[in-house]
Amino acid sequence: MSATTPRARKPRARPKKQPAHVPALLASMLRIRRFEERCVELYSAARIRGFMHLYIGEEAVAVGVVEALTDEDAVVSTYREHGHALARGVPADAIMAEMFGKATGCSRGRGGSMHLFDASRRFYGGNAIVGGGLPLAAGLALADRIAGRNRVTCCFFGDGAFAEGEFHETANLAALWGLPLLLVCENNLYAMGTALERAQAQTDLAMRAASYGMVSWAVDGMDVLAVEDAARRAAEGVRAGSGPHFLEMRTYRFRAHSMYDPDRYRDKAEIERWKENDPVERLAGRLRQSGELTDEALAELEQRVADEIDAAVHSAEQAPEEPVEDLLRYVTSPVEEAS
Amino acid sequence: MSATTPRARKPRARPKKQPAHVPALLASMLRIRRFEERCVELYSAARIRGFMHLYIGEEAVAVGVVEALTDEDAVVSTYREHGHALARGVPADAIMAEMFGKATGCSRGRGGSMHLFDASRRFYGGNAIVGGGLPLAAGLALADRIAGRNRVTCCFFGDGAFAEGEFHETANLAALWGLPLLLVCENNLYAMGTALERAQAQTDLAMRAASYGMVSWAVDGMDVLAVEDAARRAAEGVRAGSGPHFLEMRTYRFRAHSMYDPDRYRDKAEIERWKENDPVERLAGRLRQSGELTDEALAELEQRVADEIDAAVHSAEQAPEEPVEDLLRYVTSPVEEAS
Amino acid sequence: MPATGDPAERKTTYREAMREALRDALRADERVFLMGEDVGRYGGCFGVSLGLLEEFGPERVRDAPLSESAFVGAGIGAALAGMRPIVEIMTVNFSLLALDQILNNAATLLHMSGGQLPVPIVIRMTTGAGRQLAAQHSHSLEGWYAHIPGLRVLAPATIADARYMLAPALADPDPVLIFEHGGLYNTSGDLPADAGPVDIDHAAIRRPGTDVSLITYGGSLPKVLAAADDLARGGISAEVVDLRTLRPLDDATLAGSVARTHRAVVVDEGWRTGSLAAEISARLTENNFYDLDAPVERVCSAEVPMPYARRLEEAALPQVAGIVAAARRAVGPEPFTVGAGAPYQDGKAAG
Amino acid sequence: MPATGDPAERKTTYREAMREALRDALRADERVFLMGEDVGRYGGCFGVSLGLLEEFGPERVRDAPLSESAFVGAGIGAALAGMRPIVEIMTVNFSLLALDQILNNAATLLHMSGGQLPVPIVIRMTTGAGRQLAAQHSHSLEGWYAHIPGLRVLAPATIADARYMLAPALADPDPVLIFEHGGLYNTSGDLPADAGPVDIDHAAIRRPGTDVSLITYGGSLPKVLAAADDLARGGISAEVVDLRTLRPLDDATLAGSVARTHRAVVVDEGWRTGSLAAEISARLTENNFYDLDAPVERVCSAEVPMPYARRLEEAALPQVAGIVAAARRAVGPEPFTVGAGAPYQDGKAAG
Ligand SMILES: Cc1ncc(C[n+]2csc(CCOP(=O)(O)OP(=O)(O)O)c2C)c(N)n1
Ligand SMILES: Cc1ncc(C[n+]2csc(CCOP(=O)(O)OP(=O)(O)O)c2C)c(N)n1
Ligand SMILES: [Mg+2]
Ligand SMILES: [Mg+2]
Repeated sequence: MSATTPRARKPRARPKKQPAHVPALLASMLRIRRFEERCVELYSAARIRGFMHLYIGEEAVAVGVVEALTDEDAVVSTYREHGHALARGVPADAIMAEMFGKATGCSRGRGGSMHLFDASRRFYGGNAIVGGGLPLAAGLALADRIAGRNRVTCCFFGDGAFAEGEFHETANLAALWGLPLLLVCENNLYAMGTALERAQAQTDLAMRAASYGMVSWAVDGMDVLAVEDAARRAAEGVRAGSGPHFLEMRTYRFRAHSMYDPDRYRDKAEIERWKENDPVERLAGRLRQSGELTDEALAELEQRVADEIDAAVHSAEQAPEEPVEDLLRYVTSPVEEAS
Repeated sequence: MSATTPRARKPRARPKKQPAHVPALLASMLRIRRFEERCVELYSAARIRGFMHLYIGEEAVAVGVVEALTDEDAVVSTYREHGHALARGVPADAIMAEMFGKATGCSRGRGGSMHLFDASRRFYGGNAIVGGGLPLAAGLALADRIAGRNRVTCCFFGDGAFAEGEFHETANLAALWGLPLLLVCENNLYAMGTALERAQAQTDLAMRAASYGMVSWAVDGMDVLAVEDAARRAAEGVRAGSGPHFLEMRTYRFRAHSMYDPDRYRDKAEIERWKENDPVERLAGRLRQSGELTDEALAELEQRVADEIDAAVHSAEQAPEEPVEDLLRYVTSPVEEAS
Repeated sequence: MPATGDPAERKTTYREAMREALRDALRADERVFLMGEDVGRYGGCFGVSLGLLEEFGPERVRDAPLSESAFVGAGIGAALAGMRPIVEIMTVNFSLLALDQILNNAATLLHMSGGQLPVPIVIRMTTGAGRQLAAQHSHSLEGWYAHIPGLRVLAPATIADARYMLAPALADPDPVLIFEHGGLYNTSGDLPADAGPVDIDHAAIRRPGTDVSLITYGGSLPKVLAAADDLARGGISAEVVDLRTLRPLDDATLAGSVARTHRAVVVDEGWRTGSLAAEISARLTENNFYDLDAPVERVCSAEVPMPYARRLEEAALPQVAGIVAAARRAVGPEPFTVGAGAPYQDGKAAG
Repeated sequence: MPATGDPAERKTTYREAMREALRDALRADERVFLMGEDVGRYGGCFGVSLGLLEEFGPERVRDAPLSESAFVGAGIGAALAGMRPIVEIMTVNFSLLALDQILNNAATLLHMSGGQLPVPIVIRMTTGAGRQLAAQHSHSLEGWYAHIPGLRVLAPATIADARYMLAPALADPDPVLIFEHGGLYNTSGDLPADAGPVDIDHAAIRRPGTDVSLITYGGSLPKVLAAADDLARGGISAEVVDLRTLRPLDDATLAGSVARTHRAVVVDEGWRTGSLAAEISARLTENNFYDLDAPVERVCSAEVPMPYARRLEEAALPQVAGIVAAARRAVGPEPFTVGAGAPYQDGKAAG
């Protein structure tokens, strides 16, 4: 891990919304933003291939939620997971190398943008089947329950996943068994080209989740402090043994669904309206107003982020590819480990 | 169809709970009860094979609900569907022959107890995958919606099916699209050996269904008149275009899950308590009290039912088997029909 | 074939051909409707149905929520009620979520009901790898589906088949699955103006030959044709058979070809073990045992969840060089030199 | 074998053997737990886990709601977190609802994560027909599962294998599927007191022979052994190979057997087209082309959703007479008379 990479922290003793850590939240969001902006360039240059889904606009969710987790907690994510991975502390260079398909990638080039993994940080990926990570997350939580470990498993998923049977089966299972699960629904109002109201009979997802008997809140997902606060309370509830908690993060993606998406299904004015609520600018503005962020500090931060990303790109470019002879490696575990 | 088989009727103009049709409800329930009691004997004698699930105790649900449907409506059922099929007017002899595996069976011996079909009565079976009939029913309803036909599709399923993703996907689809669907959940408190409270985080299923924005009621499923009333109102709502309706029928199976089930998971006292609420005896008692049912009339009814069942068994015994040469028939449609 | 200016032919893409087929079907029969995720406003995840919502409206070009089991099952139910639904599953990868409906209802109801309930549904989905979409978006499971009695399974490989296979599929009273290889959508070529409906009971010989039968379908056809060119340059005359219909298989055409050539190579993008190629190999053994001068060769995908990295993905998939090498092995060392074949390119190392 | 009084052997049933294996596993390793529908209070839908709830409690013998996708996925997640879950799916028929989790997660995570995430889960399910359970309860899809890279697929056919296959399955760091044929649970026989863990890398030769190799697994093994007896009476010496492990296949044992006998019959309860039998036939062609004196025969199920009626179901399934007939065909007309074989009994008419 490069020295400049911020790591997820243990919950602090000091009171929340303490200004002291807020600049770090800004840094984390900005880093995700700039990282993905670079990804767009690299995709256009065909250095990154396959499907790529950007998180731009939603950074407050990943940063705020991960802030509320400890290193021992687990994170399960989706195909739109650059932000989750970066916030969780997966090194930028390992992610970049992965998207370059290199041997130094966090999935050794097998996964690409949609399948980032980092077992050492309990980052369980990177799932490209909508809803597919939910049962998995319930199982991670179940293992903790059985073993009596006081850990939280946090599962990110989209509003689209709410329509999948997997969500409902998992929600019921988790509530029934009181699993230590934090369900974070990133409601960005669209599943690909399908607006929430054309996918859900009832669009109040937090209320729907509450019908399972889970604690369930809707949160302004464009406000990282609100996100962090809700996530911290929910994580506390989970840790205290009151079973799964559900957070509906009301957010928006500023970009198209994927690099293939011509984005014909949304009103441009709608996008602009949401951009006025840009989570990065919003927090930066707040800090600026309170005098906690100077132009110089911001410029310095931008530089630091740019340097890290430059370094990540550079090292990804230099990195070796996996040898073709290793094609069949990792299909099954090496034999010496088997009985 | 044998002359003695009652057919489902169109909704009558006369006011509901009119005593006049109540004896027919009793007859229909009694017929299902006696039919299945005979099935038990025949199963012990190995004339019926495979899995067989009895409806004894739940007769009020099938009889009351089907009473509220017209011949044009459709019914989708489960593997516990003798009652639904009989109430819908599938001839007893065709059902019996099916369970004998005979060519005259309502599925030509291919289906057995779990797969009764009768296209002429829009009885779409007989589905042995828990929850598997739900999407199908939504599709039947969708076809009516698209074609502008004012028909109801009624889908029976159990409390167990409520845990399957299929239920939730279907409920959302139906509510979202306003499909003319009547969802009848037969909550008999157990899915095989699993009690509802060990399967559902929230056991108030009607409330849960309401969270989809469907009209949704819980009904005393041991009272055929209550069932009929609720079903009639719900069907009216569906016909009036207010989208899917959900009925939670609170009922109980007096017998084990299937003929293989030693029924070790239920309290005998619980079973006895529910038997005090036997839907057949309850209605018979009521009619007796009001003087509408005499001993002679009941004896005559019993005789009529016994005769019908005797005849069904006799004809099933005499009926031919499908020739083994026809094994591959019906895997695909006959070629002349193709393109 | 270069554009000849022949008015009976015009240049189009596989994607447009599929779209025209859909438009035709929607125009021709009001029982037909298209349903799936993002088929309407988005225009189809691969752009196939772009513009159809505008022409036919949201009842007939129906966007569905992310509920594969429910909307595929709803298609089956609608078919039971007399409609002719075309259900699109974005890709075969997600079809697993609807497999219970496909196997236990669509494929089974006709038989289970003793002939009462035919299910005239068409289910389309994208299949295949080759675009660096990694393990969860690169399956080729059409061979699996071809295992299921009661289904017909089609794989249009050419622009003409993309254009003219849907009509006979809709005319079939039983469920039909259509697999469209994602790598084909952008291919372009000449389309005969009215070729008439494709004969979906028979395989097509795309190139006659005498020395070896190259049997394939779908997205592998272009590679196999390229291999045949290559072989021809080396003096080997390869016959290319495009299965078109993966179930039921056209045994007669296969047996006839192998009876002439005495050697067969089956090229199939599915994982090797349990592949459709295995079935074809087994059938050729059964039907042509004494015709065969060499073991039937299979060129399949390596048995690995598809990796993202380009070189690894390429190595995992059947490629022209591997097909050529397999054909050369089948034909024998004389008078040709056996090509070495890049590692894994014939997928065999996965055995 | 009659009970000999040998203290090292005792009579038991397949069901009890499985139960003992489960009990052993739960006792031996606290990371092991059993999860599935009705595994606890009900005792397992086929009675396999009866009594385990009482011994191990509801945390370790965990009843799950009817949510196949969620609880199988939860098993996978628990395995990622260091547990050793044994997940029971009542029957393979319902496993379709969990297939996405099995294929896209269990089988794929290790590779997709570049080796970081092994998934040490065991998933057990009942398979097969023969009890008049009709089309939705009689599938034999284990051959399908054997198509998936990253999985190991086991089919215990004997009481000893039922007893001693679970331990090595649990020791495997990767996902293992165990298919228990429903027709075997009531079979009884002698169990060696401590046979030690089964070698799950190798097929077992259940009966040596010289004239023809009968290759099978699971619920078909008893039929094949009966067929071998019958053949022996007619002077044909059949070698019976029990695959035991359907993935990865033990090519060496298969090839070795056929190299000796020169003829092979594969008996497999799956539908014929795309069956595991097809894969074996293809491999034998590849590995033993010049050894084979006759085409590899397949005796599979007829390609029909399993009918309920007894005679139809019997006709749809592989039966002793059909196996004998196929073996006779393979061996050739001399010096034996070719049996006619009851209609469809070899499942071939479905082709
Ligand atoms: C089961 C499944 N169906 C369809 C897809 C194709 N697909 C990928 S992302 C997506 C939209 C998901 O929307 P949502 O859950 O809201 O997440 P978002 O992309 O908005 O973050 C779709 C339809 C898929 N990957 N998996
Ligand atoms: C998908 C699926 N999983 C499991 C089963 C086995 N099974 C058959 S019936 C049943 C219980 C269903 O309970 P419920 O839905 O309440 O209906 P009931 O039997 O009580 O009428 C189970 C577990 C099945 N048939 N299908
Ligand atoms: Mg979304
Ligand atoms: Mg129930």
